[in-house]
Amino acid sequence: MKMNNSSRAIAALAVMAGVLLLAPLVSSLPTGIGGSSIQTAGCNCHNGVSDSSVVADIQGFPEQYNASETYSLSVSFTGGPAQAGNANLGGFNLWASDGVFSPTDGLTQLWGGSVTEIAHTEAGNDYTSWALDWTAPESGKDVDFILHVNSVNGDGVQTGQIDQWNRADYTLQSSFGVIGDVIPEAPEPFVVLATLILITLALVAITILYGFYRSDPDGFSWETFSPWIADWLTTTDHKKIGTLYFLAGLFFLGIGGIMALFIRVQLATPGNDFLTQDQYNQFFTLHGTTMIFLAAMPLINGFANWMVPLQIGAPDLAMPRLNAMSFWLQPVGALLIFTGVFSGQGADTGWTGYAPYVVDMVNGHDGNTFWAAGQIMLVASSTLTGVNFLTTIAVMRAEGMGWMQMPLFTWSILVANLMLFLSIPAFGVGLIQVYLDRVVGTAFYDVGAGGDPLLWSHLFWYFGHPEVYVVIVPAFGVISEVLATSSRRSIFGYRSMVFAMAGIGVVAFIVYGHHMFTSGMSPVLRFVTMVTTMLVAVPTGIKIFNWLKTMHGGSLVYRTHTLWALGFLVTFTLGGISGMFFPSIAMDTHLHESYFVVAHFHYVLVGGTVFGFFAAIYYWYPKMTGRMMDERLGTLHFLTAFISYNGVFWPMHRLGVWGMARRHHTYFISTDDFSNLPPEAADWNLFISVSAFLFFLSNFIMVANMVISYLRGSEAPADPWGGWSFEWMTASPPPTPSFGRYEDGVWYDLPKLRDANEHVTSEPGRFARWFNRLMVPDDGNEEVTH
Amino acid sequence: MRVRLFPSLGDRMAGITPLFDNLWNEYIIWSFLVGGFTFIWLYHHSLWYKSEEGEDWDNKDGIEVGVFPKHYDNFTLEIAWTVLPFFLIVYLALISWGPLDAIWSSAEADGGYGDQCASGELSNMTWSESEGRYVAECYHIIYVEAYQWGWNFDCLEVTVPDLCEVGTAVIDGTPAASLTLKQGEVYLAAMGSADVTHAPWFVSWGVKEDVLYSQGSMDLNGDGLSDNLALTENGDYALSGSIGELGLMTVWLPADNVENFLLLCTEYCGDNHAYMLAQINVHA
Amino acid sequence: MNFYGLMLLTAIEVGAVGANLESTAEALGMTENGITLWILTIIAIPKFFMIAGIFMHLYGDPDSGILTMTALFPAFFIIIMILFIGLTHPDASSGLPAWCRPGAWGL
Amino acid sequence: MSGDHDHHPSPLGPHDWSHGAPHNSYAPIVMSIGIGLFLFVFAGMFDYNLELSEHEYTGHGLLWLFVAIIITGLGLLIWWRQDLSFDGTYEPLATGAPFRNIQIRKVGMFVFLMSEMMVFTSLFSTYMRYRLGLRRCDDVFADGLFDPVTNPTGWQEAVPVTCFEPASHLIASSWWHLAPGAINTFALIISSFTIVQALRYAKKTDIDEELRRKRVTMFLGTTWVLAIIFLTLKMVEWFVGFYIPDLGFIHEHDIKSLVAEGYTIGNDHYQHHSYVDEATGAHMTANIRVSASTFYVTTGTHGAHVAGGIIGLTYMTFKAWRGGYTPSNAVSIEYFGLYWHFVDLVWVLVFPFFYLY
Repeated sequence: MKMNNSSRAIAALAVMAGVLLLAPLVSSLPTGIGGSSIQTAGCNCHNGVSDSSVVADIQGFPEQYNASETYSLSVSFTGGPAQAGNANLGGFNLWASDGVFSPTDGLTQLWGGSVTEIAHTEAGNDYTSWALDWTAPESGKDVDFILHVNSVNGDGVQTGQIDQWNRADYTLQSSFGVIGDVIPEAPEPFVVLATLILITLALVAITILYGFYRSDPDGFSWETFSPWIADWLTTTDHKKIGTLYFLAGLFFLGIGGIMALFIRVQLATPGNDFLTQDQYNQFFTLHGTTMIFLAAMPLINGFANWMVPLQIGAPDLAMPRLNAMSFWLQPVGALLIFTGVFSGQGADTGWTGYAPYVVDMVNGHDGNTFWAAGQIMLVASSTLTGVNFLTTIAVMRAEGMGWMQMPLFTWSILVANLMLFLSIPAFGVGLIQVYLDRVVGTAFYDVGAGGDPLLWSHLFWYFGHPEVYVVIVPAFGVISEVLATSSRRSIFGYRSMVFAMAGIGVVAFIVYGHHMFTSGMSPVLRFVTMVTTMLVAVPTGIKIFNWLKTMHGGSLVYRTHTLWALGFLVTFTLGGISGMFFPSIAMDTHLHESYFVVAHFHYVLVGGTVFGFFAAIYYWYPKMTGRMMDERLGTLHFLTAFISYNGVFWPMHRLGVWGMARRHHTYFISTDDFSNLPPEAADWNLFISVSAFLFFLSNFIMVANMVISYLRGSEAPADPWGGWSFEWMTASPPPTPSFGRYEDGVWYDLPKLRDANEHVTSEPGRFARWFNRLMVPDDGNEEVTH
Repeated sequence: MRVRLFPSLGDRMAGITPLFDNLWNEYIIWSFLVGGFTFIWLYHHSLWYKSEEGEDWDNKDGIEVGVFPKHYDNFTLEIAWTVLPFFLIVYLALISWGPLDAIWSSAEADGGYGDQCASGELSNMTWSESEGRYVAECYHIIYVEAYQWGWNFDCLEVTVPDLCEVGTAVIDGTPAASLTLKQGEVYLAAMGSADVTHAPWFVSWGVKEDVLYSQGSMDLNGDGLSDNLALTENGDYALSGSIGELGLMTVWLPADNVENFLLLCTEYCGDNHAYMLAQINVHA
Repeated sequence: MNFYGLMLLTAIEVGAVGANLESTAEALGMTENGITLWILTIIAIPKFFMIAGIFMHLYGDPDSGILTMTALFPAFFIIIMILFIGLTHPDASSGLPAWCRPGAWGL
Repeated sequence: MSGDHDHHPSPLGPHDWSHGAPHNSYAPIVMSIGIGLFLFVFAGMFDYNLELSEHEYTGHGLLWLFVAIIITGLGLLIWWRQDLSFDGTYEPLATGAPFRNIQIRKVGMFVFLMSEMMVFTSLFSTYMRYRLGLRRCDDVFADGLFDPVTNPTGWQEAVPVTCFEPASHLIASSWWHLAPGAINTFALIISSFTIVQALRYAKKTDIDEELRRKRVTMFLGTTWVLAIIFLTLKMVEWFVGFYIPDLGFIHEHDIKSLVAEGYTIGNDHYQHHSYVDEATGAHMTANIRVSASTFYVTTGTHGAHVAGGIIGLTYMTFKAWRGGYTPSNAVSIEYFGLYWHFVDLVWVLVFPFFYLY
């Protein structure tokens, strides 16, 4: 039996390792995944296999190349069926990993829309040698050359001596010192990123192992480890899945942060070339995708998984196995999204993936396909999560808990999942269209065939706007819980809080067009979305004022989560105010796609969502682990992170108004010839970059706090903060199942909610009577025969 | 008149076109008012109602585990901060609505800039205090085409070089297109894209608009030109149909100041996106 | 019963497409395509209700009422999507009706 | 798994349903890996040919595709094996309003169908946008042959027009072309009927077990067969075509498939048989890539739902054959039925608007 367990665990790990191994496999092609057919299969138009009788040669290579110097190369071949008198003699294709080719005469031409690939022209078909120029790159990297030549018999058909081809590879080293300085090999950002990810993974693995060791120091052996790890891989317990989500979310939050740092290093000074444009484009794409889909969503799901069943007094979610399914789709989807990156062909479309660039097979990267594929899996995951949570909240509330007695965090998860669930199919369909366009050649976004790029924008934002509310609304719920508990009052205006949240949820579907004010969308739609977008400020304002009023007359205790909640109020209010500038179309034409937008959405997504979840971590950590967190470290984390955070994002407002555009590899400071950004912009950018590093590092205080507290924190009581909802009723950490016993098909001892309010019983109104008639009466349990 | 509330900031905010200056100022004022109100409230409450861990406190709402606490609400207050912000929103929506006519006027509908200028005619753009926007007698149509990664301009039927001239400039060491316009003239840019979606940002005028790749931007008739343009008898180019028929995007360019700025692309379009530049000159 | 009804309605649908309705269309002042579309739409509605109501038990069971409400929940979002995505014409720059121009209201 | 826990059945083996909600399972992680691998390998099976601007099938990694399918299938098998022992013991009812006293899984199924509605709404929105946004090829053809003087807006020989060409123009042009689609409509309606019958027999308490087992298996099996017929006819209609010999009362017909007629996602010079100018014999050609994409992807998504149903039916038929359905767990058939009726419901909309109109 025990042997069985370990073999299963090994098998599961082996399968995962196999999948992991596939990723580097694709990067072994010189151009990454897929590649152009010539690079991988040779001159497939001539013959299936290469032939050694054809000898390719390049003359004119230096011993070592000097940066930016131009060299005249001569490509030639001998052998094969080519001989004088043939109609054609042959051709070639030369690819370099870097530098710029330029044709010198009409016999050669750049190939494949790239300056690093050159081939013969039709006129060049009549030669066996060709001359061309190659300009060396600025960096000191080794440059690889791949030369394909073919020797043809000139009859256009494969008769007589068939056409033959061959390949030759060259590597050219850079010379240092010729232009004065010794340039060290430039750090390859992907290598750095890969190293950092591997280090992070190793740290996570060590932490897991150490956690396992701590759980039973004496029994540390493979026989006990394999069932332990297998249990985590196969669990359907909402608390364990919540923890998995939570770890995945924090992991990707770190990865996304690392990518943000790369971006900031690049932008620290104008005209910087730390990243190439190609790399920069991939980094901001992956940064957005990672943060929204792989960091924010799993963190939300982590807390939702942990807390929703506890708060409504349910033993588990309605469909635990589906819950496990929606978790495991995420890491595999993440793997697909990241697949392209390490081959240098990662997705480079921005997280919005606008058509038609996303289906551009020439300039767009191959990684876009995998970006779409990975996202499809995340869509599937979100759909399953939605089914699960909506059902759970609708049907498994404890006795006495009506809709209007649910804790606000549960309400926020309900609203968020409803929005996500109804909007994400549009995104899924859009992604499937993109995936099929890129893979099998459908023409949804092929403008030449009549495709409409705006369709993607519509499908994306029909999902995308509800999605940004999906990530902020759970933070509303957290703040409501934290502020009320810390003020030791019940939340002010519970009902208006719920209606405001529901209102935001419904309006989210109408306002999405404000992302497309300058996209050539129908003016009627622009007008409608402008007005409704402004209206979103009303329910959001209600929430802010209710939170403020909650403190009134209370006795506010400053704990770390209180600090984060107050910090949230500051940053979210600022983000909300700057958000009011965009629905005004007249101003949006200037501010759209500028750093003002970047500042705005980081204020609401970091200052809102992330701060909300930091508050949640400090608030619920004792419940989840049974250990109290260190308050001094927590306060230090808040102070450093809050200050450096504002240092990162506040100056961006002004940069945006000045005219600094989003998603740009660099920015231009005014010169005598033209005006763009004022010189101070460079200083501010440097300031932002420095602050970004501080912000990134400050969050490790929290990670350290979590680890230290887990190991030596004091034991947490069941209700450390004085909250009222059910999660504070069970022990810390809660047992499995969290509430009740299941015996012979019946649940016993499920909690019941009491209500401190006196309810005035009145005759139900017309609507309530109608609605009550719709419901199944208690005695109507017997199914009517059909 | 360009009114700037915060001169020290305002001079730097050259980005906001004068049409929207007042709007920007109004929004800034309300931001300060709303933000100030909220923050004063926040700081007051968070300090005034402070208490310490372990101190005695008054359990006003009957908070107890497993019991839904007493409602703490005040209907009048809640309605007040629903309705008052709503009025503010309505007001802001109304003032934001006004300038829309200046952006949305198309060549087909008179939008305060008159009709298309005859050859050599001048716009005579002036600031209308009553309407809070520029008005002109007529406008010139010019053509802007985006491609990966650069810009093409064409003056179309504006043949007077003083009014519109296309040239090249060197920006940051690389050659790029340049467009020279005349101060006091209004231009309607008809814009197309040759490949993917781009968006020119005329930073100093505070306008941008996506240009979409469309059927018209292709060269289906094989004359080496995008089909948006057709060669006229005197050797110039003209639009091959009406702007609406061709599905071109349009944007108004009221050249109000003598200046010289960069045209950036603000819809991500691929590798060289950040260096997709052109230079716009406005001369007196 | 329901089953035979569905079969019959489908047969009518197929028939309506095959039948020559040129003369009827002319009499009604419509195109043949238009009349076919009307017939198909009108028949699709009872078919829809027959499947949803009877096969899916959204009619007549104790839980039918509330489950029908559940199934109708996305109606609003479906309408929004059809209106905003399906029916907005992509050509945009000149399509603003007079009523939503500020000028029409003296602004 | 470890015997020291009573409530801890194996993550691979059958569940112990009398102890509440499902326990550990390998199915989710295995299926996720399979699906991810599938999407990965599938993308690599096509190459983009820069010269021709065309996607070509290369078949690279076909083996890996099978591996991916097998891994996904293994996950499904684990899931089914755990479900096979389900006898209705653990079928919790909802507690809170408004779903009080309704089975949780039934509510879950309806919630899932909400998402499905949005999927098909998205596809229909795409279709409407293109259908209403592009000119119909009929109308373009009606403009007449190009003439620089008399008809400058007309179409020209050898210059493909970009327009919307609904598949129905081809399909509804003759009874024989329509036949597969029409038969499919009836097949789906009949299968909706048979699944209702399967549920009816599974619920009957007054018949003996053997009879119930036979009837339920028979009706589920019939549904399975009808679903297979549906997909087969779809393949015939798309790729194969069919031939009717001269039978005397029926004349000879050689009905080509849609693909053979040139109605493909890659065809930018499609020529419908009616697009011929009578006077000159000139042909109008059309770029129908968008039209074909919307048609194939929308009906294909519906087909994928049918295929998903077949996978489910396969398992259910097997379970029924083993006598797994009793009145206490017959509701499982009902929930599957809900999905199946929904697929039928979508077809009620897809059929008129994609095949007929």
